[in-house]
Amino acid sequence: MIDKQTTMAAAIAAVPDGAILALGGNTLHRGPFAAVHELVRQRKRGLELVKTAGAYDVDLLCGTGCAAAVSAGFVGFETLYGLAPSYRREVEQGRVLAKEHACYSVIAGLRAAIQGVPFMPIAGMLGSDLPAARGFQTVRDPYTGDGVVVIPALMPDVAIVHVQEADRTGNARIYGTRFEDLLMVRAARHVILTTERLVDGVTFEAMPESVAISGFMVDAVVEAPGGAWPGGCAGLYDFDAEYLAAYIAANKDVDSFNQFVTERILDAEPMLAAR
Amino acid sequence: MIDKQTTMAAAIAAVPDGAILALGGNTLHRGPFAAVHELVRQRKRGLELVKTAGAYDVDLLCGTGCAAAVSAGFVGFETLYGLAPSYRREVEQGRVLAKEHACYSVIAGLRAAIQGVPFMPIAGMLGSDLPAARGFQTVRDPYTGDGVVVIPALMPDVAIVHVQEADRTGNARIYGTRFEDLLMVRAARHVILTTERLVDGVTFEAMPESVAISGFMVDAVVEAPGGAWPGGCAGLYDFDAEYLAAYIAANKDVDSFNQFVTERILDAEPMLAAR
Amino acid sequence: MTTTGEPAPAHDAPVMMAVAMSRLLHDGETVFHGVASPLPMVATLLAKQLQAPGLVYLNITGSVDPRPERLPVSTVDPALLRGTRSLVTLTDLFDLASRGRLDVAFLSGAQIDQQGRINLSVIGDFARPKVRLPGGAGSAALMPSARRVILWRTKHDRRSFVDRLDFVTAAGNVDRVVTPLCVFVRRDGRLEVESIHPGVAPDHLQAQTGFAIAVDASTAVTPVPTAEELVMLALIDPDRVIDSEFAIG
Amino acid sequence: MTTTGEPAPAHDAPVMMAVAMSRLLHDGETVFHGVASPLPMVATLLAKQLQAPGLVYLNITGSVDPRPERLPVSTVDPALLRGTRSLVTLTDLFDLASRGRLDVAFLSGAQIDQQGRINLSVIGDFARPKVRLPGGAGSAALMPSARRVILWRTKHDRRSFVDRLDFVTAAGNVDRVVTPLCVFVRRDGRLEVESIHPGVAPDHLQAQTGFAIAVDASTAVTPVPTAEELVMLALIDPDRVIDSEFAIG
Repeated sequence: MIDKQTTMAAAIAAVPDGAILALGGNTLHRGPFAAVHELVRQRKRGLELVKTAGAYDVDLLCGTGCAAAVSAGFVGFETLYGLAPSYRREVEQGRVLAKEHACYSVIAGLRAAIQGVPFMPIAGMLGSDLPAARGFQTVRDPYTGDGVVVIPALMPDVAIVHVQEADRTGNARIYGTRFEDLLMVRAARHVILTTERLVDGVTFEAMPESVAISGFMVDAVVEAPGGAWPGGCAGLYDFDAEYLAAYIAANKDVDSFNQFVTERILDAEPMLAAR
Repeated sequence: MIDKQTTMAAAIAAVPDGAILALGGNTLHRGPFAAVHELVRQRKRGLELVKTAGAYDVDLLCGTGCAAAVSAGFVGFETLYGLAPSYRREVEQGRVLAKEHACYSVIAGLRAAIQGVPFMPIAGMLGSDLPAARGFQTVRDPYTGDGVVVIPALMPDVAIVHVQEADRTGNARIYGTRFEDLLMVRAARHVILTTERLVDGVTFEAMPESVAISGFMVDAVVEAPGGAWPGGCAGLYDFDAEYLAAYIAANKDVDSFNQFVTERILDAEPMLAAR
Repeated sequence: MTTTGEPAPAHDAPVMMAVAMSRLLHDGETVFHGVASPLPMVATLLAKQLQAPGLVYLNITGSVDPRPERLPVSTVDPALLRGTRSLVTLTDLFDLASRGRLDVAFLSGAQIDQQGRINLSVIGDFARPKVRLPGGAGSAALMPSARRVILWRTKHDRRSFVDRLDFVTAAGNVDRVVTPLCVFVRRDGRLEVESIHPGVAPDHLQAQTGFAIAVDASTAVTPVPTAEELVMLALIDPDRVIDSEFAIG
Repeated sequence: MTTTGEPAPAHDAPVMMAVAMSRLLHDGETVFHGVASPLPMVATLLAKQLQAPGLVYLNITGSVDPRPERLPVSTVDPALLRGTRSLVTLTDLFDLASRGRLDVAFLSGAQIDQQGRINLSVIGDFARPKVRLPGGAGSAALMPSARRVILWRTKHDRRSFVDRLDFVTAAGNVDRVVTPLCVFVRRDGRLEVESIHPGVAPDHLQAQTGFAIAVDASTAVTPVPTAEELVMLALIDPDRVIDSEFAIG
């Protein structure tokens, strides 16, 4: 088994400009936000983000010019802080393309990629303008003659997933909700894990049933305690309400946003949330 | 949460003649064989069995006239005892229809049922006579124009799955390999769990990540220690080589087969393998 | 903030909505809510304590029948895992709906039309919007596949209840729509006022609604929250997390 | 039964086949076998101890790089779970192959033709067979999608290596075929003898093969198992589980 441990900088350097990039977690929960900060530091450009429901990660990558497109079902800060300000602005001004999905259609596209097929049929979607707006096609079922919407395969070039526990070969435990992380790990060409703690893989042998991610599907492992901050990480820490409120407030204009990014991300020590 | 515990007899009485019946486990491992014995006792007729790789279960249900069709990728006793004698005989004599699958096409059909779509595209299958022999159709991908084989949805009326540990509401742990059991539980209209031991569901709250089956997807729970016998059950007991050799030997003619079934299944105390 | 056990004033919209939504749930149903859904979270927990103990409560965290110790403002929060005995995934929940086994989905819309269709995508043009909204999350998939969809919207005005949607994010099996002013029921494909909340004037309701509705003094009035409902609600949501839905746009 | 460390006699077909199959595996490859596969199990474990320590060993139990304490005769046996640090499902393994990430699949056939296609379905007519065979298991899906397929067959006779299959269960990316008599390599879509096992007469090989092959005294001879291979093989499979494949039809 191969040791895949590396630094955050080295792992993120492997994300090419223009990559289709899947981000694990959901809204403010167990997202790979330390890795997102490193993407900002490395000034990635042209990324197409893939997520079912994004928040700070998608918003920040839009606001800092890293993202060119967003394939997601939802981008916002829930009832906490409302709309995602940078995402909204960049889309409205035409600098970011909103490839709106239905969450389930993100899942369907990932499933097609996982299964090596060009498309995935999906239930629902009837009556929605999304298929027409997004160019989702309908196929006739050869068995019943019925029409069914099909979603094209969505194969991320890179997936970044943050977990609570991993070994150096990429076997990983996720505590709490797994979101779409296991789909992303399977669908992507290249998989980066960031982990709260590194553990000896021997400890997984006692209960492999509890290991969510198989190391052979993983390409790089980064030890990143606090790696979901300023989001939360189940069992370890909540999202950082103060920071997020400041982030939202800083979005009031470009100068304050840039100042916030410079001070709190670019010039900051990679922040490790206390827990 | 509803108490779904019942007796084996009552649980199996809910399997109608003619049902499409999915059986968990694989070859001689963690199959719901006590439930299969009860199907034989209740003289079910016209069952269509669904399994990726079957052995004793499929063979016995064919030999006793319970099964009318078998949708499976493989039916045999591996290198232990070779071909499945009753399955082979009943198919060759036209009393059982072999709806041969490619294992993965069973999975594809179950996936379509799970996802509420009429068909599932499947990679591979090129060059095989199976699609023509089984009537699997090809659909043109509207995005690339390529053809792809699609498998029709395969929705079992009933799935029976044997687990090591379950609570009365159907939450269950599986130790070791899960085979296609989780697909069957989701795809089937009615789900019967048999379990080596009943446990208090409160104990699952400490680590819900380790619970493979969610109770709300389950309709009946039967306590059945030794319920995989004469097959094996990971962590608890191996398959019963003596019994299986005797079973194979009894298949040499109809009389000895009928005698074996009468003595060792119909007239036997429902056998509980010692461990 | 209300206190335990007192009848809610007619204008306590969060309480009125939570109770009205809760009453729409039946025992034994499987019920799902997604992100940004404090009211459905509270309504479902309330129904489970009252008329629907056998309801199966599902949410985007993948917990099943959790018993949260504190209620989170984010409805994706791991606080919603407490007490669950198994975990499913969001994928499982969409699949469940797709194969016709999800009884109720709670969904919302920035705009809702008389057919009960919703827009959560854009104000203006889809490709170059005036306002980019968060997106419909699971609604385009769930609205046609869940057996019953209950919509809720904490604003009831002519910008929310519109004659024409800027974009149809989702359409489907809408059963009821709960607002701070009334409960709509969908009959023959169109929303009708089923009951008007106590203290709301029929004229006001009509004026706030962007499509024609039949409402007058004879319209049924939503029963006020009972003492039992209020006591239980205060136990479930002592910090009034439901108010967070009224704090923002 | 052979003993540790001695060179295998030319007629020790199980050992010759296990070693020949093992040599076809490269370091870093992902390798899968399914049910009824003692020889691939042993060959893969052997390769991992010798030239391919970084090989990823996958099998139908869903274990990854297990270190079994005893080798089971059934290759679905939980004995193959020991030492695994994660579990995947058979579904995962098919998916892996389907998206082009499975390097090697071991498959077999009751009949094999010169194109390397296999029949595991029927002798006679598909609908009303003379002999109903067990079925191709995963082969129809894996043969076209795994990057390399290694076939093995413990009988080398004209009923196994046929001019015409009764039914094409699967066809695809066959790279090598290992038998008790030789190793075939597929070039330009046709099987050719790559090497003949030591002690096997070219005439015998031709006579046992139902399609035309080029084989004569100049044909390469499969290198005999090395002492290292034999020692390691005896450590891995002290009970000669590989012999079980030769015990039955």
